[in-house]
Amino acid sequence: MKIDRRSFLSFVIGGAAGTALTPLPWKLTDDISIWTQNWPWTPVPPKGEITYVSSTCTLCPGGCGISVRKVEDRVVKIEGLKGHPVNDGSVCILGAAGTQFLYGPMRVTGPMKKVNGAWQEISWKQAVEEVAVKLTELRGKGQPQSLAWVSDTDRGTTAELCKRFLTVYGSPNFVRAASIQDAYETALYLTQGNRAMAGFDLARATYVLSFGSGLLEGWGSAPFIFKTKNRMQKSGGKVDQIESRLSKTAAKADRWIPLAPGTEGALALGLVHVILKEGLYRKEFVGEHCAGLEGLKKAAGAAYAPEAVAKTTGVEANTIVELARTFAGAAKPLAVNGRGKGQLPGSLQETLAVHYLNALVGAVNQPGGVVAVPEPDYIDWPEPEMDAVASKGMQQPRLDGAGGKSFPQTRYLANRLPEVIHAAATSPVQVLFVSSSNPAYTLLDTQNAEKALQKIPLIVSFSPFMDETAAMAHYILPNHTYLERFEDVPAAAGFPKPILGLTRPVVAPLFDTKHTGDVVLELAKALGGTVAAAFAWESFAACLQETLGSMWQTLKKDGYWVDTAFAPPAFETASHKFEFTNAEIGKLPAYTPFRAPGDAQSFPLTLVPFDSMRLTGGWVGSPPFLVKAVEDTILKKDLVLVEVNPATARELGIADGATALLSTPTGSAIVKVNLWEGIMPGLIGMVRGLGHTAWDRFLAGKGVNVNRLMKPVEDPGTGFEAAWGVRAKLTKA
Amino acid sequence: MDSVLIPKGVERCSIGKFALFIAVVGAVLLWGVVAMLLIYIKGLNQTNMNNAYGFALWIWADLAVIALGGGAFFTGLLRYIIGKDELKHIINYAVLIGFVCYSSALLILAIDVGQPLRAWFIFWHANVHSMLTEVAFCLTCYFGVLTIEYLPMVFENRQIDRVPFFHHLGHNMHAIMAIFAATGAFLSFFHQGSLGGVTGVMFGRPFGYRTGLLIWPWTFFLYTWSAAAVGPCFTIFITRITEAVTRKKLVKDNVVDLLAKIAGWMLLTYIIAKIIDTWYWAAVTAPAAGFTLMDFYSNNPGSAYGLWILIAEIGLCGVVPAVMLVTPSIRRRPAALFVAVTLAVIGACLNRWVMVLQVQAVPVLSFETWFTYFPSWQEIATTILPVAYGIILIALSYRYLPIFPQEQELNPIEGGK
Amino acid sequence: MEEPKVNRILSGSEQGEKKEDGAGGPIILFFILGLIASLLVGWVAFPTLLYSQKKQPIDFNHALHNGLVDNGCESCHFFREDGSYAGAPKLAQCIECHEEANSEDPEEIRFVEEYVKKEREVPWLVYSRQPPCVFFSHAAHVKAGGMDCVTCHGHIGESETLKVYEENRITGISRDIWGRNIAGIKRNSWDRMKMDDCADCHAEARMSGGSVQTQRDGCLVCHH
Amino acid sequence: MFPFSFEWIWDMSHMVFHGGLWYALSILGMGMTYCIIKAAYDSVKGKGGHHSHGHH
Amino acid sequence: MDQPNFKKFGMVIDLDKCTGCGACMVACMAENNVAFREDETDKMLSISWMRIYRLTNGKAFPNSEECFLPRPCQQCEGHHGHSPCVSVCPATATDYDMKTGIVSQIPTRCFGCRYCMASCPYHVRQFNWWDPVWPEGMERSLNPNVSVRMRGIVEKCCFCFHRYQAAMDQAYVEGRRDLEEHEYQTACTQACPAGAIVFGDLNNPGHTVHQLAQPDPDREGRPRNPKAFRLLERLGTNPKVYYLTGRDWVRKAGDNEVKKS
Repeated sequence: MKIDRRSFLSFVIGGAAGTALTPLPWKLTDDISIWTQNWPWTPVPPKGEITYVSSTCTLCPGGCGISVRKVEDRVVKIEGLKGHPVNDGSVCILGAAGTQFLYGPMRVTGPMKKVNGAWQEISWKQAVEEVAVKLTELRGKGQPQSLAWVSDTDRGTTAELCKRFLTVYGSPNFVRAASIQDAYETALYLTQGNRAMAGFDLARATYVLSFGSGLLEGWGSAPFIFKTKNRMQKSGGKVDQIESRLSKTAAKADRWIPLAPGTEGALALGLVHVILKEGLYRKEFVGEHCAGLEGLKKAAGAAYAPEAVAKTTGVEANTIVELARTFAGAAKPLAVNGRGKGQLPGSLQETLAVHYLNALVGAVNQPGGVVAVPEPDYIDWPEPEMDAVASKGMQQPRLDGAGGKSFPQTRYLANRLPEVIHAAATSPVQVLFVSSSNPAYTLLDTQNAEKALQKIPLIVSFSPFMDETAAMAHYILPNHTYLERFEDVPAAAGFPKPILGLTRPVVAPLFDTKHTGDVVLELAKALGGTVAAAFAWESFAACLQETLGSMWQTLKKDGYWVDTAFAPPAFETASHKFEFTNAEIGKLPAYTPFRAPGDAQSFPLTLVPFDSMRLTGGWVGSPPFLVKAVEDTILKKDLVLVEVNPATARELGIADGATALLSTPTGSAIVKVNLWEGIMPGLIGMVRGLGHTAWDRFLAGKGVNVNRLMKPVEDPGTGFEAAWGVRAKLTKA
Repeated sequence: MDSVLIPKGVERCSIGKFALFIAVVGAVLLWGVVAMLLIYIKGLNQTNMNNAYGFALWIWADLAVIALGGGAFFTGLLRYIIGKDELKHIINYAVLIGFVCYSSALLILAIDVGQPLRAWFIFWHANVHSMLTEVAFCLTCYFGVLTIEYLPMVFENRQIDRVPFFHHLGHNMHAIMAIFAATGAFLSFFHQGSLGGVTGVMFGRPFGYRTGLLIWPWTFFLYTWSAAAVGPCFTIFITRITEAVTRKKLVKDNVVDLLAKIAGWMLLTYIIAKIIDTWYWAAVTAPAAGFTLMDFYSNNPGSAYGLWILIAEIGLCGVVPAVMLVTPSIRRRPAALFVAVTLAVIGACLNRWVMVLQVQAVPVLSFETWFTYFPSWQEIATTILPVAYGIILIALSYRYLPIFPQEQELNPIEGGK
Repeated sequence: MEEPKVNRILSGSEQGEKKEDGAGGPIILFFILGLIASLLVGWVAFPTLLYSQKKQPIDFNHALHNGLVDNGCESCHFFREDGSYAGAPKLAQCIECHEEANSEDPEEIRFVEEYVKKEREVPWLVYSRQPPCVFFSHAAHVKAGGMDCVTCHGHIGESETLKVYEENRITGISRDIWGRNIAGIKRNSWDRMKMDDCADCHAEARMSGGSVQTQRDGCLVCHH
Repeated sequence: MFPFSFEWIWDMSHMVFHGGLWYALSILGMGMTYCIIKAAYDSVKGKGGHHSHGHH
Repeated sequence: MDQPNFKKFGMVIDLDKCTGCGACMVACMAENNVAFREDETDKMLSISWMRIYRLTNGKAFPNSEECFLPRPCQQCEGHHGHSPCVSVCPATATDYDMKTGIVSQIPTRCFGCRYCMASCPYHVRQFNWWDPVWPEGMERSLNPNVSVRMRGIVEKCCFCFHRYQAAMDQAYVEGRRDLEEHEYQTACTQACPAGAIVFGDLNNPGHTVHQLAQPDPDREGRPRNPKAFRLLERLGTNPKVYYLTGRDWVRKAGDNEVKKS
């Protein structure tokens, strides 16, 4: 029989009928759907035993305790450490994103050397040797002082090792990155004679008067400040925010008092004036513990009468009087300053003025007041033996001028490095070490700073991340991340008690990185002689354990140690009192509010940077989760939005959401405009923390680095970076 | 060369001309297919939908196309159940149009879901409380019915008809078509309705939400009614276009007139119901949720969503065509009839548009603002795809199947039996 | 082939009629042929093609170990303090007894050589491994529900050798989830581990259903 | 869709829904089965295609 | 259907405490394996189970005020568990559990029709428009207790239910059947540095959430605390997330009302 169309057709029909009677179509349908539920390209995290390791976060000076959740050898989550005196179980947005610094694409995975513009992986041995050779050379030329080291902290074992290294090498140029702590330290030293950090007993205060401090923007240790602020407000306490912009702090304050930016000091002195005039100050405290009130009366004389202050600050005279009365009248008043996160020290006089307020109402070393928290003293190593080169080098003046004749009271002035370098034909800094610091991003007038850095023949970065400074360095000797290494963290910013936290390796180092402490030891060994002799330890871990001594066990057990029985130190001034005025203070130029640099004709507006919890402004860049969390009122695609008051925008004829050209004396950038009633007319608000050029593709190339548009302003008495804004112009683009 | 396939006694254009026509439409179809593949491979990020616009152009196209396809079930109902016998001269075409509409709807749905390979969960793991489940089931079943109604026409192709089995199959199916039609009408009632229910039950979306009867919001009944009204209009609309393209009269006036009259009365009653519904919603339902009518129609970007929509939908494209169709003197004028059915069709589409798009554009949280959306080219292409497919299927069917029983009589040719 | 066809078409119906008479037989025959062929493909070829066969790294003898340990299955398959279930033991546990080979058994010797000495985890293939979207709580069933292992895992505890692990080529999931029987027929509670099997048991146990949709336990109980 | 699927409940809404569904499905199913069987029967019984021409 | 042993997990968020810092968002992302992309600035394409809205009082400088409103899934109960999204899902990929009061969302069941998104007035439900991709090595930070969602499906907050189960497992092995208030807390609650979020069982008078919200069982859980409100109360979604504020304009912003003009 022949097979024709119909036979074939019936064969097919039979086949179809049969197939329907088999599991094939049904099982296949099911399996295909199961396949879509388990697409091979969708990752499946492996299960395993869950463990928690308590450690200390070092992403900011906050010093929070963290509890790191692991699944087998993977870090999956970072939570706040329950019962920790600083953050008690809570965690800030950056801390919560911490795992991304461990696994993220911003990591530097091993020692690298820049060979004509391109990075080349090298061995640790080679890296240390090559750097050591350079250093020996320098010593040979008798210029050890031209080695400088920039770091975000001068506390803790690692920092002490770096300092010790510089000392025995012969360089006085250890530079701590600037922050409001500089101003507070100096203020405490001048008025109280204590070498101490400022702590704030927010919990026990009943009225907080904040001169632009971003209590909710990351000023001090965020979780600590947030919690205590809310607790005191809920228990009837009040917070008044003085600021030219409706910051998150202002929004959550009981009262927001806008003032002309940069005139906070004038207002503070205005309040001092009223308090003295009306005799509202705490007589017993002032009488017993303070000296030089007369001097203060002069300093805050007629020039600071309410009407005069009203003119400079734009705050109405009667508001000033009323503020003074409220402040002095409160049971436990407390005044704080330091703009935003407090990443810049600002004018010392401003901090002093605010500190005077506290003294007048007895809020110094008292419950609910400012507390002098002494610098940790647990690190006492034998004095190192120094050779001739070292002693000679150490006698040289500091390159940044700190402690010199023009700035006798200042310890570090990172902000002055660019100008110093530019001043000389050949850079006085021949070798620059940079650890957990990112001057190429954080210094104001960034382009100028970059140019200065480019004049330095050798920059060695110890950063675990590819930050801007690392990117322009000649060598990167990457440190472990804070989840892979030991670190002792003395003091938590703004915390009113001495506290010591232990950062510990949660996982073994992922990459070929090395603890900076160990690198210092190796460099010292390589240099030999007295330098090597100064470092008896065979490893950083050993050094740390020996240094911590008896505290080691406590730290290993709890992850932190806190001095619960702490009593603030007595005043160590000549008069053993709080001195409103004395010889040192007298030497300082009188307070004057600084103007924003730039001429008002060509730059009719003023650009003021502001901080946000959702973006880091310091040396640590924002990890992907933070960038994701940034509001669409701050970033749209790759353009940053600047805040402009609708009234101002109307004058400029710029609509909401429009793209515009923002220019300042130091540069210009394309931005988007976000009309907002929360900012004072005439100002332009721009967030800090964008405009990165390095890091990873999630952060780089987004928005503008506001520091690039800023212009430095030097506080005459101290050399501090006192810029709060810069003149600017906004035109349609 | 394809003359053996062309029905006896009718004239068709040359195969060359036909092929060219198909090629042109086929190009458009291809464009759609490319977009479809893009979407399948890369995912729905190829669209301009977002988390505020989970439903967009596609869902609108589905709702619209199914409303317009309503001609099939309603004409069937009139012909087989109510016994309007004249309509047998147009029922074939109504069925074909319905078939095209429903297959298109299913196609678009298959593109629209994020996980097409497990879309069958909607049947297997059905949640009977969901209007979408009702839609899916009735839609699929009714598509089956349409296939059953369409197949006999295919069997009437000269060559297929020669195969006794198919010949008899077609014959038998004709014989009990009334039963199928009845089932179809039953199913249509529910899926047309449940499409209305889809937005009507969203009590989180005050613009779409309606009170109703038992589990069915008023939109449930309005949708069924409007489909029954507009479906026939669309059938007439397409018939007229086909006649224009083929330069032939294919259906006698009395047939079209009857259908138009019925459609007119349906439309009139519908629009009255719609007006009452709108009033009740504006006066009672929406205010209860904290909204006034104008909240839905004011201060949105470019005031794209203004009261004009309501006026256009209910007035211009509702009342006007209804009146035109129920008035014999107007309805009998071909031009006027065409205008009327066109308006009616636009009205239905506009109604489905606002019930899908505007529902999501309107901000519900007091601190949110209007959401805007414009379809991506991939969305547009995949929405045009079924149109192209429809044209091709209609062209093929017209060429090779005796769709229009009156064609021979209206267009006698030499040698035609 | 083309020509005669056209002829037939043109020469009208009697052709077609002839065909009718003769062709009835073969047509039925072909129908049956197709039927049988597809049945064979669906019931025999398909199941064998669908699964890939995988050998376990070590042929573990459950029966033997069961005799030696004092705490039954939980001796090795235990609960952690946090309530999570350890599942297949890690090398660390095995080493407790197998620092050195305790017998002449070639498998044990191989185990010690390849894994203990090299400190490599054993890549066990878990027959009962559910898809990643399933979060089964052993604590709820064993501790709270007092069920025993056999109910779901069968008598693997008495097995002296490990059967071949079969992996679904499409889904990558163990065959034991769907069950040995390709038709999905099961005789014992442990023959299949699909969701419906969980459901059956929960229905019998009359778990008060919290889910408004299913009137059974909420979906989150197993999936999140 | 079938009583042995996880979501099936023997309650009112399910009865109504699946009642309607299966009612429709069965009508279509039975209808088509009838047509096919009868068609097969007719063609085997040799009611030649051409006879029935004309009378419809 | 309410039985004494049934829980009704809910949240109270103090808007006067919330600083809008976003710690809750990131804690949630880290806990629940939320993916991230290079451009996340279009918030209607960005997945974040917890979203923080910025409310302003609309007044001109210097009388302008600002408030931040964190928005997790509101876990609507609607009438008898018919929340806006649950009843519309055609494939039963989401359900309302009377035992916990949590609205589930099952990624592997969902086939991406997005009906639930259209019906949720809070924009809680978000779609996976893209395949979730992690930069090389970053997938190591994923949490195995939460399944990673594939492209083409809807996802949302489920009050960290996996944490509830972990806590229950622990209770079981310890021979307990019930949990202490602190044993089950969501990731956002735990993280919040401002202590603005409180989580617990609304049915349990001993729990803080109950004391703060004072839900009225006879009026579908409407808060009896005059400072508390729920979003879009008028719609009858009957959510289980309560907001506290002392500020009138904020409370007003929580719902729409026909302005009597």
